[in-house]
Amino acid sequence: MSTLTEAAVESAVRELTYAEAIREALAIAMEADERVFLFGEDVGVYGGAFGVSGDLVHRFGTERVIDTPISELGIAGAAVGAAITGMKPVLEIQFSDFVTLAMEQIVNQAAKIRFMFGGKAKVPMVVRLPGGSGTGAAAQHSQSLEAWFAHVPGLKVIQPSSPHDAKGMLLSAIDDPNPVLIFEHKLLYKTKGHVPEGDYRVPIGKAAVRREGRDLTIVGSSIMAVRTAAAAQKLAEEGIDAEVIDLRSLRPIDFDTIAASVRKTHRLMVVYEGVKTMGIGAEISAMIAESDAFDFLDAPIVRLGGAEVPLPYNPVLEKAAVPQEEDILAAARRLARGDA
Amino acid sequence: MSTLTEAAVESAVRELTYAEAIREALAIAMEADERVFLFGEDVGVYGGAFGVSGDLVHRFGTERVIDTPISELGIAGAAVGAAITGMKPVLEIQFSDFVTLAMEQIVNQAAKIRFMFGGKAKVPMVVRLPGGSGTGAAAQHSQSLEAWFAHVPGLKVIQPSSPHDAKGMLLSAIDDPNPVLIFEHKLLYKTKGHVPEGDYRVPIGKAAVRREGRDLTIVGSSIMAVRTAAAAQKLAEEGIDAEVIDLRSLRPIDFDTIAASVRKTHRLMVVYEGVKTMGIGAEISAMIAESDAFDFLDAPIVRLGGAEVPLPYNPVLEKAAVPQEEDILAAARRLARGDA
Amino acid sequence: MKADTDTSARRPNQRPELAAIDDETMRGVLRKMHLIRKFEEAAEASYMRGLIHGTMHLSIGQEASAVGATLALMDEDYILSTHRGHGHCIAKGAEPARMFAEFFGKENGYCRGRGGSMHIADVDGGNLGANGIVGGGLPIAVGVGMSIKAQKLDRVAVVFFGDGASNEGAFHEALNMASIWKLPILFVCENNKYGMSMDIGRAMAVPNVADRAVAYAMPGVVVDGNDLPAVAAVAREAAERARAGGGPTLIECKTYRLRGHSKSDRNLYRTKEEIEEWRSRCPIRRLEAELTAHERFTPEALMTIEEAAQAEIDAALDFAKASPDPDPKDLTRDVYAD
Amino acid sequence: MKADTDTSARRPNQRPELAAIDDETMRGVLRKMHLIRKFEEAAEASYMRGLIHGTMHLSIGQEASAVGATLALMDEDYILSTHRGHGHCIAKGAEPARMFAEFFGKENGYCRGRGGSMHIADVDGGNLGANGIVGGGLPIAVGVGMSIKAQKLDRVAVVFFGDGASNEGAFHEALNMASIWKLPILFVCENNKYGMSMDIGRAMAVPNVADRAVAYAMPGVVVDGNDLPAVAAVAREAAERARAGGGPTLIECKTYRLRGHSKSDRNLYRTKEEIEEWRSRCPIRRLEAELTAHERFTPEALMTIEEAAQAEIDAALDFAKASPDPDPKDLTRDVYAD
Ligand SMILES: Cc1ncc(C[n+]2csc(CCOP(=O)(O)OP(=O)(O)O)c2C)c(N)n1
Ligand SMILES: Cc1ncc(C[n+]2csc(CCOP(=O)(O)OP(=O)(O)O)c2C)c(N)n1
Ligand SMILES: [Mg+2]
Ligand SMILES: [Mg+2]
Repeated sequence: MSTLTEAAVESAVRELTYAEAIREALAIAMEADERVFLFGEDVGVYGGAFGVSGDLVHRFGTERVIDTPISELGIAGAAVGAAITGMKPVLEIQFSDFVTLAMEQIVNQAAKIRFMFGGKAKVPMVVRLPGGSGTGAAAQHSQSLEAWFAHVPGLKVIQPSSPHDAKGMLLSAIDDPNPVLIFEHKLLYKTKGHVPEGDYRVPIGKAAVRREGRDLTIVGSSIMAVRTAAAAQKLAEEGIDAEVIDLRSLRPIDFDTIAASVRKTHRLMVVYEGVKTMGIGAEISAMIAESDAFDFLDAPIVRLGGAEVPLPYNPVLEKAAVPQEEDILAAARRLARGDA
Repeated sequence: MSTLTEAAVESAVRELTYAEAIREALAIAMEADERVFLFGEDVGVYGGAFGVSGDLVHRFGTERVIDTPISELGIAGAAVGAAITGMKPVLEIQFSDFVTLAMEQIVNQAAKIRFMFGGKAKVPMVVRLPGGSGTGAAAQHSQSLEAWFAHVPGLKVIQPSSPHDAKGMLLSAIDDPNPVLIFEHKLLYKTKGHVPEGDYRVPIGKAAVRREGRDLTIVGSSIMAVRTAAAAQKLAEEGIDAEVIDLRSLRPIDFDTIAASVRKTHRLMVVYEGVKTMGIGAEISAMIAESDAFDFLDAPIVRLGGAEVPLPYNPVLEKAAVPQEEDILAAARRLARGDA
Repeated sequence: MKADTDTSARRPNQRPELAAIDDETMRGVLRKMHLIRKFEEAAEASYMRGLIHGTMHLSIGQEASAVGATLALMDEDYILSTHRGHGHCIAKGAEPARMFAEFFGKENGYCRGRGGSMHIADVDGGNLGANGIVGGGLPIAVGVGMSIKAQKLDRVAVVFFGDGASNEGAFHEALNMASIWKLPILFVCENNKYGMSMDIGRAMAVPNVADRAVAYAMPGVVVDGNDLPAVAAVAREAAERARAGGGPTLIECKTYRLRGHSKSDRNLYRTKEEIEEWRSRCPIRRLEAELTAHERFTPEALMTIEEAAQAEIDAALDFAKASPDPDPKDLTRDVYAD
Repeated sequence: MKADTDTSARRPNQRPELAAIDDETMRGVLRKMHLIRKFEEAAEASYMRGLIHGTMHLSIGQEASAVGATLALMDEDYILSTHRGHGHCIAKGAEPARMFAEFFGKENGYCRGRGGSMHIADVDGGNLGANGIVGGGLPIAVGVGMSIKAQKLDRVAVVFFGDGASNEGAFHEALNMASIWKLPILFVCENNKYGMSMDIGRAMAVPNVADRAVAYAMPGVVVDGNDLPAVAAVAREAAERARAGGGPTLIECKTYRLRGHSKSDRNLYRTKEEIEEWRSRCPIRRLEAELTAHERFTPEALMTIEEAAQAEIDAALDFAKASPDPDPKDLTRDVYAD
């Protein structure tokens, strides 16, 4: 994949936004493989609702960057049909909330076809799902629904938090012979970070230890990995040494990395934006609580998830509905100091 | 609501099937309240795919027992519209797997309308969802998707395991001013049990302790509550004294009942048919692991959930994919004897 | 609609659609169209100045379909609206002050600041809500129709949706059910030529959304959506049929949104010329011109109406700004009813 | 379709649809129709005897639409089938032995016993699967069409669905997309008058599903679904148009299922008389009668074909029964591809 050419050296300092990193991954995949195509609502000349596809239609033409009618169920099904007959579709669902219209095709068809057919078909499709709150878009445009899909065998679910991973994981996803859902937090699109040039892969199913620490383990996913990393800096100043794990992959979950960390720190906190109840934190907590890492726990496992409420429009309420850096700090302090 | 009339005394021995109990609840509700109506695919003269509505169309007419076209999204939306304008619709989704087509209306509309409108509307609708495996209906007709809905604020989710509770909880659901989803296991429809006559209510949000015990707590939901109760009998013969909790309600979850039991038994196992990962067991485990009941745990929390696989058609594989009584027995023995 | 008693509405050479709207009603029509326009201009300005967060979808240029389609409605009739719903909301009688308050996320907004632009509802006023989901209101309207029928109410429901929404499965399922059950519903498609950036000519193979009514054995009518009297006439007829048990109608108002889809739209998919061309067909100025041509209103009288609307909007904006914020402690209030 | 060289197909007074099918092809047609009928009768009997679990949906009486609609297909063309899909599967060339093996949940069934009746697929043979979800195959067909176009293949896709399925939103979205992109798809509706218990007359307001093609500017054709040559002719024309870039066609085959919807059906929604009346229109006997009337086949020749089919089915059933069961250790195999 990536070789150490001059370009790579130069790229060591290259910064892109998360949206640009995704676009670059799409361009690389489309250039390398004719079977890859992008489709969805307004991905063409509009450039995507969040500007992710940008100018791709001009580079690859309208046959490979395809604007669709507003028909989420239909386009999800079209992805399935294209995938099982030799193409590698990348579908954008304009806001992840609209995947509610496409569940049938994703869950009953894409996830199950290979198994139902006794292994006689593959469904190599990628669904890109901009999600999350923080933009004032209210209850029907701000959800974090990734936990649903982590419950579905046959699917893979990823949630990169950095431009680097967004590119590398999307390239892995496009290469994967299974349906992969990639949840992209809308607030991340404009965040910048180092992104190497060319083709490289970040594997699906591996979490990343963003910071080593001894006092407690904080697992964060998507934007919560970013907020957690920021919080950990401040905690360090206070003398609390947090190990920060960026989950990245929700199905499969990288149990080993989390368990190893818990065995070291003896305290676990999981931070996620989705509604707390039945959110991804429940699974991580349960995985640890049923494993032999349980014996290493010195305190209850803390989940910091979204409030039990549809996302409110009012910006103050909206912020209050999902974990903010202050909330992570406060919860981490309680957990580390044992007064949880 | 039930008063001790002669009928009630007689009813003390009356047995009905689960399906009959539901039908009786529907009849009582429709008789008592003109606003209640039943609709769905083939609920009329066919009597429902599982015979649940039976002769109701002959008793209440085609204006109140309404056959619909095969349009799951549409009928779910119709339920929402009827509910916010003064009716009390009870919708049957023929197999719960087809709710994948209706997620938009249930999750984005029904669950959120009240909140989004600042409390200015109510959505008193009930959705009945026959689910579960065991009938050889394969991957698209056997799922247990209830965990998804337990993740959605604004919804209530119930899963009665006995004819008695099916009737009493459905009556509570119809009376509830919020959208309530009732997951009915297909294998339960023909099971029999005592069902009092007349109107009585089993509250939403309360678990039931089916058997008291000291050695471990087993929480089961829906048919798994039945299998767990049966397993507990055998465990007792082996000298293992299991406390059996029938979950009944998945949103809200009756944390207090489970936590009290864990404080007593110090061991917890959760049995459910849905896919293990991100299933309801994850939430129960996490709730306990983050509470002060954590300190009472003497062993890791065991989850016995469905295998990570679409439901297979072959009957041997199908059984192997979800917990059976033997699996509960084996897991309970391991947990009780400390070799888990 | 007191056309019988109002002599001014009987001026010679008026087309019947115009004559059918008496002066008092017409004053209300003009007031509402101006309110919508000025409400959205003010909202846009507030947004630009960073006073409102989130996004909003402006219907500037589409005022005639909102006001025309609801003109025959009674207070107790229902509407279901869309993401581009300010016009529908005002047309059905909502107070701009409480709408602005909602935009500003205030406690006395229509949704107590929880919904914002995309979810404004005025349930007491018969507006069952804007909808953030394209086509989301269509199946809900079916249930409203069922409700009206079951309760034997003399009501109708108007459900608005866009050309883009007519490609959603929800459209198909809803129109089919409304038709087989003969529900009292007006399906009002505001065809503004685009679903976001997607030209209707690329998104569907038929020239008119109304052509799809055939698939449901439902009357389908195309009307100039920038021609208020024409829209009102078509809607009135459909509402009468619906009330008489004749079932639903699909009405397609051909119109145009003069603003971008939302605030992030760079208008890459259409030409300046096209926008200018449609600007010249402004439904408000067009109606005013026709009214003065027929000497039903003087330019001064029209100006008075417009100025009053502007004053109303200015006051509404002040009201909203001065309104209290929600208490964060109430975060999870109203998730459930008890 | 060697009508040019086959003299027997040129007997006088034959309607062109019949003449278009030469004797060799016709033998194949008859064989397949018998195979379907006998396959399902045997499956039914096995089910009754408790040898097969689950449920199954029989297409007895509908054989002409399955065989007719696929007659013009090449091996590499695709079909997408339904819950009532045995006929489609056999028509596209699947082996009854491996289909039975699937029913019995055996390791050498088409889906290694994982899918069962409702999910039989024969991907190598171009059958992309039955579908347990009503209308589930329709959007998938769109993707298959996109794939064919992108890969510049000379293929078509036939997607079967029922009258009931045409009320699903998926129908609408799929037909619209297929039409705007001119995809090489035949949408074949097997209208057997009922969606489970729901009479089509109660489920939709138009008399024909094909009437809905108008909404997509797509040709819509109604054909007697129990008339094999007629179905074949309509499908051939549609397939030729599709291959030539002319886009999709909606074909509605009016037919009838002689068995209940599934094994739990008590037929409360229809009369015995109606069933008997349709039984007399059996597509197999009807075709045979026409062939003997035109002296293209003798009754004895026809009997030979039927008996051969029966023998094939008997052997297939034996094969299936003798096949090995899956190993439970393989439970989670094939959930993911590597
Ligand atoms: C189900 C769904 N899909 C996509 C969107 C994003 N979206 C919002 S408005 C819009 C365009 C809608 O077009 P149309 O129905 O013609 O209404 P208009 O905006 O032109 O008034 C889109 C794609 C959405 N809100 N909901
Ligand atoms: C989405 C969905 N809804 C409902 C069902 C249950 N169901 C299976 S077949 C059927 C009737 C289908 O009618 P039609 O499309 O006419 O096909 P037919 O059975 O008549 O061949 C129903 C309601 C299903 N399998 N999938
Ligand atoms: Mg539009
Ligand atoms: Mg049918």
